[in-house]
Amino acid sequence: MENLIALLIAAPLLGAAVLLCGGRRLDRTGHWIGTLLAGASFVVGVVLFTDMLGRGAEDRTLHQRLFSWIPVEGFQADVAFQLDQLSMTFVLLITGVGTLIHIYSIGYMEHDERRRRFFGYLNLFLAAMLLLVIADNYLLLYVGWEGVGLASYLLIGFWQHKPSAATAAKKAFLVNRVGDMGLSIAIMLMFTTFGTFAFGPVLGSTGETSEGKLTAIGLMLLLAACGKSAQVPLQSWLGDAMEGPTPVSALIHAATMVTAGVYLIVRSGAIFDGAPDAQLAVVVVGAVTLLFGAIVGCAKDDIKKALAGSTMSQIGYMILAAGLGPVGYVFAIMHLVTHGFFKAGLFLGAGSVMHGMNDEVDMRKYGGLRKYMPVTFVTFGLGYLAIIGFPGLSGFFSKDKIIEAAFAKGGTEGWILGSVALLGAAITAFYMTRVMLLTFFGEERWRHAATPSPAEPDVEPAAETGGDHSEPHPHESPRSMTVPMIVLAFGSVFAGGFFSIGDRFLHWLEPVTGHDHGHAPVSATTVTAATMVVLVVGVAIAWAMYGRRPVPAVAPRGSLLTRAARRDLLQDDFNHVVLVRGGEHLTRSLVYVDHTLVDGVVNGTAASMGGLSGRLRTLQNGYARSYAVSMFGGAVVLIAATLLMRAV
Amino acid sequence: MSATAVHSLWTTAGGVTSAAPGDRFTAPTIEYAQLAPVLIVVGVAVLGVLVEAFVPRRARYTTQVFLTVVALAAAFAAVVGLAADGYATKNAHIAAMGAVAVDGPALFLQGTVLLVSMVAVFTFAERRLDPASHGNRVDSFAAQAGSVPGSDSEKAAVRAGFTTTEVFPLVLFSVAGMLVFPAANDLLTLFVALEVFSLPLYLLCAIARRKRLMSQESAVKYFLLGSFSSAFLLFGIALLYGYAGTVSYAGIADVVDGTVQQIDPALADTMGNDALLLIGGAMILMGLLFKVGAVPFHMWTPDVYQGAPTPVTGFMAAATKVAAFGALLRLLYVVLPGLTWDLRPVMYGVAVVTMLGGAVVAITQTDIKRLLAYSSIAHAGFILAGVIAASPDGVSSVLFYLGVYSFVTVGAFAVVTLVRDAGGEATHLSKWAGLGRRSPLTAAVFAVFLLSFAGIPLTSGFSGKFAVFKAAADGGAAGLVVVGVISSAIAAFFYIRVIVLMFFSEPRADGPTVAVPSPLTMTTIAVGVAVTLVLGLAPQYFLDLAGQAGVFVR
Amino acid sequence: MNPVNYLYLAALLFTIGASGVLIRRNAIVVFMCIELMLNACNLAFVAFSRMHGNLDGQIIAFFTMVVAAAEVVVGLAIIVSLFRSRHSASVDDASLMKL
Amino acid sequence: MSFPLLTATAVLPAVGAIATAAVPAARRAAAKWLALALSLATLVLAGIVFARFEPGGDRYQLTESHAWIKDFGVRYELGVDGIGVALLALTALLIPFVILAGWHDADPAPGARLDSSGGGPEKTSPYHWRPTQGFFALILMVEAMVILSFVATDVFLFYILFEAMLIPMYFLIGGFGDRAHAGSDENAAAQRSYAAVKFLLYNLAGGLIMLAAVIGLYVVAGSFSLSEIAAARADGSLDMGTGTERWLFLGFFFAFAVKAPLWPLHTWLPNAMGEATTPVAVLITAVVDKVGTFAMLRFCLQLFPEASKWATPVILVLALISIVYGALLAVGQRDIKRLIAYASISHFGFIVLGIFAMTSQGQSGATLYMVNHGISTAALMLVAGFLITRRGSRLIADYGGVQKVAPVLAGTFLVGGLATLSLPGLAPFVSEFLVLVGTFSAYPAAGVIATVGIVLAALYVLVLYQRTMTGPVRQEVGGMPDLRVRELAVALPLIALLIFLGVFPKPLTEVVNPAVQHTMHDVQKKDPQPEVEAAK
Repeated sequence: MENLIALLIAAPLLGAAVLLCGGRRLDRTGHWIGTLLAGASFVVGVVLFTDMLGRGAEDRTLHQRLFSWIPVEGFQADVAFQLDQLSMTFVLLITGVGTLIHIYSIGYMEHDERRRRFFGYLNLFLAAMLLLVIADNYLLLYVGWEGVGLASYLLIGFWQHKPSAATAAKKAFLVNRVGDMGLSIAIMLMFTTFGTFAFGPVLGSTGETSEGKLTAIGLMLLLAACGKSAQVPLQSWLGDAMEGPTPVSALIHAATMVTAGVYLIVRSGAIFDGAPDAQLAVVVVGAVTLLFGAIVGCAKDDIKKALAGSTMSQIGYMILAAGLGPVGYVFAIMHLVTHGFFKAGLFLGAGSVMHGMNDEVDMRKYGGLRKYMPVTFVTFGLGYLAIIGFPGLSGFFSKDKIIEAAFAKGGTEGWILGSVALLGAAITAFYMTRVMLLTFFGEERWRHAATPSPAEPDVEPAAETGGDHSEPHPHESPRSMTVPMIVLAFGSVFAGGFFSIGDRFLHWLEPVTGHDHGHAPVSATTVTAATMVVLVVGVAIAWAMYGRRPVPAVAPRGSLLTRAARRDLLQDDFNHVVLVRGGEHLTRSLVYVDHTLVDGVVNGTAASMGGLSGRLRTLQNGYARSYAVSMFGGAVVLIAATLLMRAV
Repeated sequence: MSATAVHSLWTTAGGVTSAAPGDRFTAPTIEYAQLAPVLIVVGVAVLGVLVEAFVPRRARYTTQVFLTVVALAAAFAAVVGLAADGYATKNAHIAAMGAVAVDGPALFLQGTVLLVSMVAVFTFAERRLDPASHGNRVDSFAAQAGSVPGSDSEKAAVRAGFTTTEVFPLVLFSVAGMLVFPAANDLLTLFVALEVFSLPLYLLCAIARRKRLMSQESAVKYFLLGSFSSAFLLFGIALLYGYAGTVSYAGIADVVDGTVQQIDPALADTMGNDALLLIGGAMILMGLLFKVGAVPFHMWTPDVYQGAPTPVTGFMAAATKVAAFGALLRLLYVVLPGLTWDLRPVMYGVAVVTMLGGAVVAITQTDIKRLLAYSSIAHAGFILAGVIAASPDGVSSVLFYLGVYSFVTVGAFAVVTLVRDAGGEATHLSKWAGLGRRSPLTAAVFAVFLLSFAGIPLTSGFSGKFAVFKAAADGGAAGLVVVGVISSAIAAFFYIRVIVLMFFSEPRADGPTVAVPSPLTMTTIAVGVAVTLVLGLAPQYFLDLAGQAGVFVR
Repeated sequence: MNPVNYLYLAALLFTIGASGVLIRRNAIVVFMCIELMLNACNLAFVAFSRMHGNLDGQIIAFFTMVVAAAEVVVGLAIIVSLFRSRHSASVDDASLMKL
Repeated sequence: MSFPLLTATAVLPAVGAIATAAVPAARRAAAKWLALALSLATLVLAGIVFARFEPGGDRYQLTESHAWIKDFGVRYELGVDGIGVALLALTALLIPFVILAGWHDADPAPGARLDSSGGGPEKTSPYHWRPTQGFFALILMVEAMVILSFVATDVFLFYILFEAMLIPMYFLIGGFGDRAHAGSDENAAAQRSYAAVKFLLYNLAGGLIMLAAVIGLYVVAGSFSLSEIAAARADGSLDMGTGTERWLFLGFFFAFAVKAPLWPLHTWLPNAMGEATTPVAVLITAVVDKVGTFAMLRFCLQLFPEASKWATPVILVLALISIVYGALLAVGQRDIKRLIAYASISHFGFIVLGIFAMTSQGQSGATLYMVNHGISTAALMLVAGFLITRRGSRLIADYGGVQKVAPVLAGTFLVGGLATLSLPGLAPFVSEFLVLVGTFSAYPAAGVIATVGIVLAALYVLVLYQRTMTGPVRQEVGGMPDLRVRELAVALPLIALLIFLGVFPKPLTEVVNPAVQHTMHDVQKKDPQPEVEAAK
């Protein structure tokens, strides 16, 4: 069985290699190859899963060691895999959702002449992501970590002819690099502390080192997580990442890659358990992002960016949960999975809408689409209900657990976190309802939206294929796109219930992550009730604002907060002013310094030599007598010096 | 001073003069065999004069060239023979009544001088470079040195196809002087040898075929300054004589060491008077430093090098340096070792200013011959560093360096003679632009010489520089080594400049052409290149040679 | 009279000659000054020879004269040719080559 | 006396150089093929050396030793250790690609007037200006000298080559400029010779200062042989005083720091790489400069361990400055080649950092870094060269949307770039991470600062890629053809190598490790032990 693990990666990797090197002759069949190999990987995953279920809870961890990667004195890095329940969960999520999205893309990218390459990139992403989750040491994880970063770079910038896309891709990679810096420093710290960075030894011996070390490692890991999972302060790239094709947003920037941070923290639970300060930092980041994302999500008119904000906020929940320690690990992962289903579903829905609307992304130009694209409407609606935590659907279970856990943290912290989580739930309900209403209900604003949308600071001209502004004819998407949406809708409806009934998921993961119930100051039922209340409130407000009144096709100026939220709460402006401008000035001045100062010294010496030479050669004035003078003087000096030498 | 005292002086002096009949006069014994090199050269030189007088003009050129080459070859053979007989090492001794030393350094330097003169003479004899005027090929010397430039008599002489074949005997005389100079074992011989090799050079400088005004000017400057310096030398000799009562190196050395046999009480006041010694020594030193062209006695070098006919410049630059440094070494190692600690700081200073001065001023030169002149000054500085080392190692390193340097120099100047335009040699640097494009081989050869001057590894220049610096460092003159490397870095700049000019800049439309020389000049250049590369890659044999020759006889 | 004084005289002559070389323009005069220096040397030789009571110095003096004569031959030849081509014997006029 | 394999490896290209130079003017193609063939033959020999080298064996293997210049105490001593063999292989490997990439760079430009053989008496002379032959001959000559300097175990021999290789490089830089120069020809020629002279004088100055130190070393140690000096040091018979050792160390280090180049002695590199043709630029940064860092590792640390340790703090600071400063300047460049040059400065900072961190990981990393950086820069630079020759401009601003018209070119360029920012999975990552870990374990602060370099690297690489390759297609690049076969033959093997060494660096590490252990022993340093001996 162990030997199958490598196959998980091999299949999509092969796909990537074939598709990217294959050349034009694969254009016709490329997408099928890609999908097939993704599917194959999924099948392998399922096989391994069934096998794993067949074992006892304790020996469910599989290992496979391929070869010694970097053997250097005192430094051992192997290419080796470790597949336990946690990894398994991810494997299934990644390959499953991944395969679905491959299928979806077949239809979505139909008219793109570079579809083959698109599938190549998708496969590359799958391979990297799988490597990330089944690596058995941090260095190998790092490889996958940057690998997914590369894939996301390539996919965000897939439509490279659009400067905005290229810029967004670059930004994503750079911000991630900042996070990666954290990860690599963390690995170095592990090396100096434990002499290794394999999961087993490191996590096994956290007890033997100081809390300070662990805190340092933990914070560095958190930095990495922030980069990858778009948490404050490194969240700025996710919004722009929506420049990528929608399937990419669904797979990478909603379901899988962005959750890698959560995986990292949960995987390194042992370290965080030993470092309360680091944990605190984690929960704070989670809580802040939770609100941040939600607020941003409220203000965006671009449907994908609204969803992106929501993603941020939901991952905030997960990080928060992960920061709570054993209390929350399981729920973090659980929410991660359910979120994977419904957020992917929502994105695919959004994609389907755009597909039918000439790639228009501005929700103010939607409206009343429910009768034109019923399937999309239904699946999107289910996803919507799931995410706001409508009782019985996935989100209800997973998010509810997190809120409980937040309270269970105990003390004032507990109260603060819990109420933040609740508030987040309310806002979630609000902005998702807003999206729903703007898109599928109300009057059909697109009918008279033939005019190009007025330039707004936050809305990129996101016509992905240079969308023409003639009046769109909304229509349902082809089968290849609807089927994945339906499947995901199922997931978003039932997954939560399936996991929670009898704490299946808890028991499944417990051996890896451990679990304790904490001591909730308030009973679970009260929390649920509170959640329900805030949920209703949120929906109601949204209805009041967008359901009852007609929506202006052009966004009103809005309150200060709204405007700030449209601009990602000015975070980007900050980056721009401080980092970009500052950086430009720095580099310019350095170029100047290099040219004038450093190089100037060199050229200066040369020049001064020349000057000296020029002055000296005037002594050679061509008059024999002055030559004689110099000789005579020389002789005098010579004699004087000799005598002097004897004198002293 | 009382009359009696004076009288007593007379009588004592008379006592010397009216000695017993038995030892009134002892006939000097001259070891002709051991002086053979010099005698051959001088003899043939005299013969050459006779040739000028009696051989018809038509045949003179051939005769003279033949005689000269034969003479030099024979002399060299004689030197080799002497060395083979072990005169360089075990039975090195003083010949000719203490006038001439026959020892390692002497023979080595004589050999070098002879070989260098040989190749130099080839360039003297070169007749293919100037376009033939009136149907007869001409060399680089005036048709008739006496005739005024541009006058009818000159034109007539040119038309008649006269050539100054006197140059060959002159060269031979000069060579003879150079052979004796490093071997001279008493100050008088030193002085005479100096004059013997200087006077012909003064003349040779004056008789260029083209640019005669500059040629004459250079001759005047060289002559005046040269005799000025030799006057200093002579006065120095006088003072040393006054100090030691003798002019023989050994005798002076004894007095300096204080191991003198008998002190004549009457002379106690002058005998061993250090003021005389120091001043005299310094003045002699100055005379020699003038010849090697060390700062501040260097100022004649650029002008003379530039004005003199290029073959003469090459000969002068190479052979004079060899001879002069030989004499300098002998003086310092044989006569004044007792003064090492007094002279060393002075020499140290001279070496420093020479290295730096030469290198720095050369940077801004625009005439290739002047450039090489300054480079030769800088090199004099390097060699001085070896001289200062004051160790057998130092001596041999200097000998080696001299051998290396002289051949490269002759070769370089030979190349300069090839690059010509309407006005004769095109020595202005701007005209050398793009030479590498027009005739890559010539440019490449010249580049090799320049790199050797610059002391780039795998060329002889590097071996020499390394040997000298190593000796200096061993001799505890680390500071000199540092200054040396700094000034070689500076010097590198202008050598590189020339290379840049030749290879990296577009040729000028009115640029010079490269004349295709006769085998004579080709030989000169080929020898230069061969020596440069061989001594760069495998210098061991010659280092051994110089090493064995590193001991002076007293 | 103490022969040492002759030395002083010689030194004086030498210095006069040297300064003459430094200040006079006419090549011939410069050359004569050099000859003066040589003769100063001769005087010194003879004086020393007298003091030491050996004859080397006097012999050397003869050599010096011969050399000086040779120098005259060469020197005058050069100076004359220069004069003929420039119609001036000033050493300062002969300054084509400089820097 | 077995077959002198090392000598053969070094001599073959030298012979090739002479042979190539001798090819008559008309037969340009022949010269190219000859040069290529000989460089490949050299590669074969290098491969044999690599195969013959036993990692477990003596420190120096395949040794040769002959008397050379007795008076200078110089012997012709050769021998390779793991570090030497790795770099030897790198050099032999890169040269064929350099030659292939420069296939047309030395052809007489259509515009240029080739009056060399025209008009005047030169016509009669048999010697014509033969730029093409010269170009390839010089490249081979450089290869010969570099190889020999990697295997020289005699300080003097090394020094000679260290200096001598400047001359052919100088002619390569000054004689064969980049046609794609913004500005007039005169302007170009002027800048080019400025760059060449700067290169030469800078390095010559460094070399001469080293010469002083070399002489000093001989005066102190009385020998030039690494082994003898090491032995003398071991049995205590040689004890150069602290002061002397430091001075000598500085003398050596200065020269190597110029060559490497280390801030603030780096300014010659951008000029040289900017003005030279791309293959020559690769030759400079990927091959010749490696001699500098290699020499730090072999000579500075082996001959002057104490002084090296004494100087470590300063050198580390300089290295860090180079890393950050080079990267920042790379960001600020407008010229593709200068950008890559500054990137290289940053990378050399990493190498020096790894060397002087004096940990096993650091030094192994540094050695791997030399190799990997050679390959990655070659890949990036050569592809950039193909791009530049197509458009005829080096300015980033003149490009845009290339990826649309020449996807393969863009792809290879991207891979080269990703290697330069040391993406995991590609070779440079391995070495860079080793350097970082090695540095971090000895000097945590330095390690952290150096890590900033990886962010900046991402910045300049991606900015370069975005500005040139993405965005709307500029009409100047509209008709740009994609990579041709020759160019693919250059790019693809390099990329394959990058990936292979990124996934499976073991062949290199196992060769390098023992050598590094020897060096560690020379400097008497032990790796810092991990705080927790992790429970195995």
